[in-house]
Amino acid sequence: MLLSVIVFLPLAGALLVLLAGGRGDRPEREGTVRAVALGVSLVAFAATLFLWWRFNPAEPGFQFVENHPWMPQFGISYHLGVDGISLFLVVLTGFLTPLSLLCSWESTHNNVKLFSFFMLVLESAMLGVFVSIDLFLFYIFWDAVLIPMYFLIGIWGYERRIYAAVKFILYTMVGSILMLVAIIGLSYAHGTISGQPTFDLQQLYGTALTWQMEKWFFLAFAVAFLIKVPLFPFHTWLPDAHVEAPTAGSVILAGVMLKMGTYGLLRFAYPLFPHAFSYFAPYIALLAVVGIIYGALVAMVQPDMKKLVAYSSVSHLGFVVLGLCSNTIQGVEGAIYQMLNHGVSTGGLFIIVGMLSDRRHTRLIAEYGGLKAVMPRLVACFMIVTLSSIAVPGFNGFIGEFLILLGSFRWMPWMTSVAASGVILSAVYMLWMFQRVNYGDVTNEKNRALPDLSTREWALMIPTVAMAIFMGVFPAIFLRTMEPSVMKVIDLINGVAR
Amino acid sequence: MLLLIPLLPFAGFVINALLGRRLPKSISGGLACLVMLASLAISAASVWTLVSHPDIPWLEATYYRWMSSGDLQIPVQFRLDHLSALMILVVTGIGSLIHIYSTAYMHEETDGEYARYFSYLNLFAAFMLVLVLGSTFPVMFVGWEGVGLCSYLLIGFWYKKRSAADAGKKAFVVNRIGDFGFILGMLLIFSKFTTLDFQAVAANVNTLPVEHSMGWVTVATLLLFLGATGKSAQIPLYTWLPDAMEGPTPVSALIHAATMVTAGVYMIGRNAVLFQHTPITLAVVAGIGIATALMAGTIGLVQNDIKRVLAYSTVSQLGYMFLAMGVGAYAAGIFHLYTHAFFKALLFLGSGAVIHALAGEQDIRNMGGLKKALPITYWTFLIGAIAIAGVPPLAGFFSKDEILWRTFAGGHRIMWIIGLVTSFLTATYMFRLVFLTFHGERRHDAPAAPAHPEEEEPAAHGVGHAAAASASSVHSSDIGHRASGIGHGHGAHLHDAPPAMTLVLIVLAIGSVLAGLVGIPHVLGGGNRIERFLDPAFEAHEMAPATEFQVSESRVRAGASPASEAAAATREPTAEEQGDAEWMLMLLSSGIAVAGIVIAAYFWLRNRKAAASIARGAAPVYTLLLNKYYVDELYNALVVQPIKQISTLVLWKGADAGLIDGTVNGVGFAVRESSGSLRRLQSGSIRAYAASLFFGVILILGWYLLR
Amino acid sequence: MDANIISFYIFAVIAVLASLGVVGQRNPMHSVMLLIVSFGALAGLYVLLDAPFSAVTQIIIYAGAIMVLFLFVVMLLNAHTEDDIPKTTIGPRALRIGVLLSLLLGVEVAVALSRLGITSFNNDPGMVSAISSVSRIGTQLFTTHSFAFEVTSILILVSMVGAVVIARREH
Amino acid sequence: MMNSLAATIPILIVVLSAIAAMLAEAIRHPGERMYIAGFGLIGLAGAGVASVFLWDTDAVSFGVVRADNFTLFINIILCIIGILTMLFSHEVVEREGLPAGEYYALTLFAISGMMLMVAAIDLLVIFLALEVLSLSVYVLTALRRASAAGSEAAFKYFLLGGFSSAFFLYGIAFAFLLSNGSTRLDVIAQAIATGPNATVSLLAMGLLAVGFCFKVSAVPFHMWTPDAYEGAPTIVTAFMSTGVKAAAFGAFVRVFLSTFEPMQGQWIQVLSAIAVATMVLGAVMGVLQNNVKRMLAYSSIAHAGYLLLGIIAANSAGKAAVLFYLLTYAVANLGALGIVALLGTAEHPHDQLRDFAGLWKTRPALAGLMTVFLLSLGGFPPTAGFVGKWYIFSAAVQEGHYALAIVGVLSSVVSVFFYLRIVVMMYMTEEGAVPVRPHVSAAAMAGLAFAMLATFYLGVLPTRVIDYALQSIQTIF
Amino acid sequence: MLTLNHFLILSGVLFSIGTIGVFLRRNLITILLSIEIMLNAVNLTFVAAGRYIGTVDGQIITFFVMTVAAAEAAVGLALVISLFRHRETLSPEAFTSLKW
Repeated sequence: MLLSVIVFLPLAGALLVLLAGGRGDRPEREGTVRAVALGVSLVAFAATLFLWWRFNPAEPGFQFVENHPWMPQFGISYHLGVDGISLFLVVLTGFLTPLSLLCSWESTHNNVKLFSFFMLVLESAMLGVFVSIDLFLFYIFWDAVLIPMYFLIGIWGYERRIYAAVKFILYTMVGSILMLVAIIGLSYAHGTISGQPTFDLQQLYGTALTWQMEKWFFLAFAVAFLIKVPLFPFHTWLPDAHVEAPTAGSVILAGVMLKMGTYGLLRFAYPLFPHAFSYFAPYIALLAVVGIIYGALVAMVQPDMKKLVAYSSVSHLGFVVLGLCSNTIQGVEGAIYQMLNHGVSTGGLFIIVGMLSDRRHTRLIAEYGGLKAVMPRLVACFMIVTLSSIAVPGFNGFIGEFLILLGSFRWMPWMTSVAASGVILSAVYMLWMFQRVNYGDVTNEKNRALPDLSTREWALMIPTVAMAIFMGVFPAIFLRTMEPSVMKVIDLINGVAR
Repeated sequence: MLLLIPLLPFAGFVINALLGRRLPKSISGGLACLVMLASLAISAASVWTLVSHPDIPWLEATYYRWMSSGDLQIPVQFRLDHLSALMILVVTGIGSLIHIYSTAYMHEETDGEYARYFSYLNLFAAFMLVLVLGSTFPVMFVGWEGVGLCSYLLIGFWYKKRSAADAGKKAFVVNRIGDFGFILGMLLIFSKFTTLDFQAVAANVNTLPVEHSMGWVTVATLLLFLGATGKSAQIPLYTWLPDAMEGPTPVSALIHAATMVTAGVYMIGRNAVLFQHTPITLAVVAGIGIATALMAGTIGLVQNDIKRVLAYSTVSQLGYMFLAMGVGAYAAGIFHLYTHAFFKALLFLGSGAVIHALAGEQDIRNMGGLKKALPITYWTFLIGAIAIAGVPPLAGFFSKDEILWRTFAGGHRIMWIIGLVTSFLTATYMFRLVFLTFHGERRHDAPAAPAHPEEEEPAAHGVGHAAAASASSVHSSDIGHRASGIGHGHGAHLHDAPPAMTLVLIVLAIGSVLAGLVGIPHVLGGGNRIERFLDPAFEAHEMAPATEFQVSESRVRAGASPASEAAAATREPTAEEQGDAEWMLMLLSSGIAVAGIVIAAYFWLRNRKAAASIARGAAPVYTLLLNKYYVDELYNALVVQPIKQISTLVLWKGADAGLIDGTVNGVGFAVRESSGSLRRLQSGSIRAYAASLFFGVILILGWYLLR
Repeated sequence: MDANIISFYIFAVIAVLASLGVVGQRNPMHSVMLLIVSFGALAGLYVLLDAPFSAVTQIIIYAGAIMVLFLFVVMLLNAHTEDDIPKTTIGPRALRIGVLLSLLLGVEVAVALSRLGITSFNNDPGMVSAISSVSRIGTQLFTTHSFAFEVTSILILVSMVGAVVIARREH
Repeated sequence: MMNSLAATIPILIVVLSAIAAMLAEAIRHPGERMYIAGFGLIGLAGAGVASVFLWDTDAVSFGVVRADNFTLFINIILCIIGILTMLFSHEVVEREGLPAGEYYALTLFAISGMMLMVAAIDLLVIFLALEVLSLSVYVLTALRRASAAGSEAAFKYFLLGGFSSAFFLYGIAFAFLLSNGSTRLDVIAQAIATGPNATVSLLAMGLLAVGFCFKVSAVPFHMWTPDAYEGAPTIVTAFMSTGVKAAAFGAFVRVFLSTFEPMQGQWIQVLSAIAVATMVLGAVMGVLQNNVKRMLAYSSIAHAGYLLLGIIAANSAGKAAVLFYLLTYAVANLGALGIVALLGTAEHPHDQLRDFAGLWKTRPALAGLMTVFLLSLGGFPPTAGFVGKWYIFSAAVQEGHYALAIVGVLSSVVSVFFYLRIVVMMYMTEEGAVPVRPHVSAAAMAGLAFAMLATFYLGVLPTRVIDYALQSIQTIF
Repeated sequence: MLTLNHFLILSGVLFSIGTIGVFLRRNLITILLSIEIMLNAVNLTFVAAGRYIGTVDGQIITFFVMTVAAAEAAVGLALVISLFRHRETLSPEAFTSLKW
C-alpha cells in the first residue's frame, strides 16, 4: 500500500488544490493554494523518506511490492515495487518537488492553482515511472509525465515557450511511441514462448528472443530512453525546453525527468535485451563520450545561463550513460549516484538562475557581473552548487563521476580517458560563467541594489547545499543500499551475455 | 587524534564562513590562528608519538567507509608516516605563521572580507592536511582538489578585480588538466590492483618487475606526474602560478610557495615505490623538473614585479625538487621542499611587507633604497635570498646541494650542469631583486605620488602586466587604504610592518638559517638525519595492523622488497670514494652561488647601465624572457581560442543549431510543408474528389485483376 | 444469330448511345430525355431477360416518376444550359485525366467480366416462367424481403422529410 | 412473433422516437418551447436498455437482422453517441435556429439506420440501412439552410456518397451472382468457401471495400470528409463523425471479418496500403488546418486508419480493438466537437483555431474538458485513447504487422501536433476579440462530464469493457 | 446465343459511362443523372444475374434499388435547389468554398 499511497498522494493533492483554488483564477486564494500544494508535496516527501527508512538494504529484489491484476486478458497488472535503484530516485522526486514549488513562489502568479495542480500531477507521474515494474503501467506513467510538463513549459514559460513545449512533447513522444511498439512486441514474443503474454518485467527478463527481434526491440527502447536522457545527438529539445521552462519546470525537468531516461536504460533496456546490449553498448558509450565533450564545449560558449546549464546536463548525463554501459558495479552505481547528484546540483543551479532572473528578468550572462559584492550569500550558495556540479571532491558530483570513470575504465580505458577530459571542460564552462556573473565590478547599474537571499530562498538553498555536501561526504549510505540491487541487475545482464 | 589535525582548521573555516560577517576582526582572525596553532600542537604530538615508536612504520586511523562499491572500498583513513609527519609540521607550522602574519596584513579589509579570507585560509589548511594525511589516492585527491579550490578562491580573493578572478580561474582550470591525469592514473592503478591504498599499491607493485619499457606502470605514473605538473607548476602547466600572484601576498607565501605547489612533489614521494618501478617516468620527471627550473630561472631574471620574480623562483625551485624525485633522491627532494617552505615563505612575506609599506607598489623599478626604511624587512629578506641562493650554511644550501650531488652521483651529468646553471641564475635574480629593492636610491618619485592611491598606477609598465600593476588601483579598499592609514606611504613615513608581520619574518628567517641543519650530509659529519627519517616512507611495508576498523579486502602484500633495496642502493652512494667528489661539488655549488651574487652586485648595485646595455644588446632574448617565452600567448592561440571558436562556430552554431537541431526542425518543417502541399489536393472541386474516389477504385480493381 | 441477340444489340446500342448522350449533352433537358430513352432500352433488355415486371417498373417508376422529378427541377431552375464559368479549379488536362479514369474503370470491368467465360442462360421453360411470374415476385417481396421492404418505408420517409426541410424556403 | 421481432427492438424504439419527434414538431405551436430532445433521450435510453437485455440472446429477426453481441455492443456505442448528441443538441438547435423536429427526427433515423446497418446480415439490408443513415446525414449536413457552406458540404457529401453507394451496390450485385442468388452474408460466405469464382468474388470484395472505405473516410475515398465536416452544423459534425464511423466500421468488420475472412490473403495488402495512406495523410494534412472542425475531420481520417489496422490484424484482439476503439473515439471526439458546438452561435460558429484563444481564462472547465478529449484523441495515457490505440497496435503487432504499427504510432505523433495546437490556443495564447461565449446548460455539461468520466474510465479500468468487446466478437466470428 | 457475359459487360460499360458524367458536365443535375445511369447499370446486372441463376430476387432487388434511387433523387434535387438558391448557378465549379 505504501507505494500506492506515495504515488497517488500528490495526485490527490492536485485535486485538493483544485478544490482549494475555487472556481476560476482567483488571486486572493493564491496563498491557500500554494500552502496546500507545498504541504502535500512535503507530506509526499516525508512518505518517501519513510519508505527509505523501512527499506531493507540487504534485499536485492523489489520491496513493498503490490501486485494486482489489472487487465488480466493481456497479462497487465498493477505491479509496483522499489529496489535499491529506484528507491533513491523516488526520494529525489520527493525532495525536488517541494523545492520547485517553493522556487516558483515569487515568479508565478498567473493561475497558481493550475500551476500547482500540474506540478503535483507531474510528481505523481514521475513517482509512478520509478516504481512501476509492469511495462504497461510504466509506459502509462512515462507518457503521462509529458502532459503536465508540456503545460508547465507552455503556460508559464518564457518567450518561445510554445515552440519549446511542442518540441519537447513531440520529440520525446517519437521515441517513446516506438518503445510502445517494442513493448507490445516483447509481450507477445513472450506470449508465444510461454503461452501467456505478460507485461510483468520480472517475467519478461530473460525472454528468449530471436536476434532480429532483440536488436530492434532494444533499439526502440534505447532510443526512447536516450532521447529522454538526452544523449547526443538526441539532445536538442533539452536546451529549448530548459531555457523556456519556468524555474520549477527546469528544476523538475533536469532534476528528475532526465533520470527517467537513464533509469529506463538500466531497468528495462539493458536487462531485457542483454545480447543486444552487449552488441550496442560500445556505440552508445561512444555517443555518451561524444556527448560529454560536445555538451561541455557547447555549454562553454552559451550566452544564456539556462542554456549553459542545459548543455552541461547533456555532458553530465553522458557520464551517466557511459557508466551504465560499462555494466560494472562501480560504473552502474556511479551512474545511479550521478543521477541523484545531477538532480541536486543541476536542480540547484536552475533554482539559482531562477532567483537571478526573478530579480532581473534576464538570464543572459552578460547582463550580470559583480554580484558577489551585492549578494554575497546567494553567491556563496551559487559557488557551492557550482562546485558540486563540476565534481570537486568532497561534493557529491565527484563520487558519481569517479565511480563512473572507474567502472567504465575497466571496460573501455581509451574511451574513458577521453570522457575524463570532461572533468576539465566542466570546470572551464562553469567557472567561466560563475566568474562572469559574480566577479568583477558591478557593471550594470540594475544589479547594484539587488536583494540578497530571502527566507524563502534560504529554505531553497539550505537543503540543496546540505545535500550536495552530505552526499559528497557520506556516499556509502546511498551506495550500500543500492549495491545489492545493482548487483542483481548486472547479473541479469551478465547472466545471459558476456 | 589524526582527524583533529585537519578538522580543527575546518572548524575554523565553518565558523568564520557562517558567522564571520558578524565577528570583529580580532575574533575571526584570532580564531583562525588559534585553530592552526592547535592543529600544529596536535601535529607535533602526533609526530612525537610516531617518532617515539621506531618499531611502527606509521600511525593510522580509519573513520568510516567513504566510497564503497563492489571491490572498490575507500575508507576515510589517515595515515601518519614519516613523510607526512614532516609535511604536516610544515603545513601547520608555516601555516600558523602565515595566519599570524595575515592578521596584520589583511587588517584593512572589512570585517566580512577579513573573515572570508581567514575562512578560506583555514579551509586551505584543512584540505592540505587531508592531502598529506590521506592513506589512499581518492582521499588524497580530496585534498588535492580541495587545495586547488582554495587556491582558486584565494587568488580571486579580490574578485572585483578582473585579473584576479581570471587568474583564479586559470589556476583552477590548469590544475584540472593535471587532475585529469591524476584521475586517469588512479583509474589505471585501480584497474590493475583493485586497490588505491598507497601502501597496498606499493606492496603490489613490488611484486612486479621493474618496467624498462613503456608498460602500464609507466603510463600510470606519467599520468600521475601530469597531475603533479599541474599542481606544482611544471612544464607544461606552470603558467598559472605567476598569474596566481594576483592573490594576497600571504596566500602566495602559503599556497604558492610553501605548501600547495609542493603537493606534486609530495605525491611522487608518497608513491616512490611506484615511480621507482619505471625508469622512463623517472627520467621524464627529472627532465621536466630541470627544464622547468632552467626556464623559470631565465624568466625570473628579467621580471620586474617583485612577486612574479618570486613566483618564477618558486617554479624553478619546484623544478629542483622534481629533479630530485626523478633521480631517485626522494629524501633530498622532500628536504628541499621543507627548506624551501621556510625561505620562500620568508621571501614572499618579506615582499609583502615591502608592498605593504609602499602601498601596493609591486614594481621593483619603482623601489630602491628601502634598506634603511625597512631594516627588519631588509635583513630577513636578505637571509631568505642567501638561503635560496644556496650559500652555506643556510638551509637552501644543504637541500639544493644534496639534490645536485645526487644528480651527479646518479650519472645525470647534463642535468647536473643545468642544475648548476640554474643555481647560478637563482642567486643572480634573487640578488637582483634584493639590490633593486633595498639598495640604491629610491626611484619612486615621491612628490609625484598622488594623494589618491587609486591613481598611483604606473601606466607605462612596459611588460604589459597591467593586471599586476593595477593591484593598487582596483582593490583600493585594502592596500590603498592601508597606505593612507600608515601615512600615505612614502618618503620618511616608510617603516617596517606591524609586529605581527615582523615577528613572523624573524621566525622564518631563523628557520631559513637553521632548517638545513637536519640534513647536513655525511661528509660534513651531519649524518643526514632527515634522510634516515624519511626513508621508511619511500618503501613498501606490510600493512600495519589497523587501529580502527579496516576494510577487509585481502590483498597480496609484499614486504620490503628487493627492488626497493636496490633502489636504496642507488640512493646510498658508498660514502668513502665519493666523499671527495661530494666535497668538490659542494664547493663548486657554493662558489657558483657566490658568483651569482657577485654578478648581481655588479650589474644592479654597481653598474646598472651595464645591465641595461646588455638588455639592449640582446634585445630579442630580453623580450623573449620578459614575455615569458610567449607561452601564455601560445597556449591562448593554440588551445584556448581554437576551442572557443570551434565550440561557438562549428559545434554550437554549426553542428548543434544547424545540423542536429536543423534536422529535428527539418522533420517538422517537412511535415508542415507536405501538409501545405498535400492539402492543395483538397481543391474543393467535386470533380477532383470524384477523381480521387475513382482512382481508388481503379487501383483496387486493377490490383486484383492485374496481379 | 437469333432474334434475342439482335434485339440485345439493338437495345444495348441504344442504351449506350443514349447514356453517352446524357453525359455528352450541355442541355440538361436533353440529358433527361436521353436518359429516359436509355431507360426504355434497358426495359427492353429486361424483357429479353424474361423480367417483365422489372421492365414495367423501370418505365413506370424511373421514366415516369423519377425523371419527371428531374424534369421538374430543371424547369424550375430554368437551367436549360450549362453556365459558362471559364474559371475552373480543375483544368482541362485534369479533366481529361478524370475521363481517362472512367475509361480505365470501364476497361477494367470489361476485362474482369470477360474472364468469366461463356455462361449461357438456362432456357428451361419452367424456370423462365417462374422468373417472369409477378405473383412470385410479390410473394417473395412480402415474405423473404418483407423487412427490407419496411426499411424502404423509413428510407422514403427520411428522404421526404429531408427534401422538404432542404428545399423549403426560408421564412 | 415477439421472438422474431426481438432483434429489431432497439431499432424500432429509435424509429418510434424519431417519429415521435416529428409528430411533436408537427403538433407544436409555433414559438412554443418543447424539449424534443427528450424523445430522443427516452428512445435511445430504451434502445440501450433493450440492447442490454438482448445481450447473449443472439436473436435473429426476419432472417436478416441479427442482434448478436457484436451488434449490441455497437448499439450501445451508438446509444451513447445519440444520448450525448441529444444532450448537447437542445441549446445548439435553439441558438442556431435549426428546424428542431426535423433535426431530431433525422438524427434518430440516422441512428436507427446505423443500428440496422450493423445488425443486418444481408447485404441488401445493409445497403438500405446505409442509405437511410446516409440520406439522413446528408440532410442534416444541409440543415442550416442559410449557410451556403452547409449546402455545398451536403451536396459534395451526397454526390460522392451516391457514387460510392453505386459502387457498393455493384459489389452487392457481384456478390449476388457469386452466391447464386442471395445477398445473405452466410450464404455468400458459403459460396466463397466452397470454391470461389475468383474474378467475381474479387470484384464483389473490391467494390464492397470501396463502399465501406468511403463511409469510414479512408484515403483515397476521404475527400468529402473535411468539407462535409466543416460545412455541417458543428453538432451534426460531432454526430456524424462518430456515429457514421461506428456503424460503417461495424458493418465493415462484419462483412470482411466473417464473410470475406477466407479471402484475407486477397484484401490484406489492399487494406494495408489504404490504412497507411489514411493514417499518414490524415495526420499530415491536419497539421496546417486553422478550422477546428476541419482539423478534427482530418483527425477522424487518421483515426479511421488506426481502426483499419484492427481489421487488418483480423485476430480476435483486432476485432475487439475496433469495437473498443470506436467507443473511445466516440466519447472523445463527440466531447471535443460537442464543446465546439456548444460554444458556437449562429453568427459566430467558434470553430476557428484562434477562437479558442484564452478559453481557459473564461471557461476553465470547458478548456479542461476539451484538453482531456484532445489528449484522448492524441492517445495519451491515462485516457481512453491511449488504451484504444495500444489495443489496436498490439493487435497489429501480434500478427507481425510491425511496419503498420510503426507508421501508425508515428502518424499519431504528427496528429498530436495539431491537437496540441488547440491546447496551445486555449492555454497559452492571449484571448483575442472573441464575442461573448454562450452559456452552456447543465444538461450539456452533464453530457460532457459523462464523456470525460468515460474517457478516464476507459483509460484506467478498461478491463470490463474489453471483456465485453471480446465476448461480443466471439458469437459471430 | 445470348449469355450472361453480354449483359454483364453491357452493364459495366454503362456503369463507366455514368462515371464520366462528373468530369464532362458542368451541371449538377446532369451529374445526378449520371448516378442514375450507374444505378441502372447495376440493376441490369441484378436482373441478368437473377435470370442466370433462376431467381426472382434479382428483380426484387432492382425494385429496392429504384426506391433508393428515387429517395436519393429527391434529396439530391432538393440539395440542387438549395445550392441554386445560394449561388444562382449549377456549375460544380462554383461550389468550392470549402477546400484545403
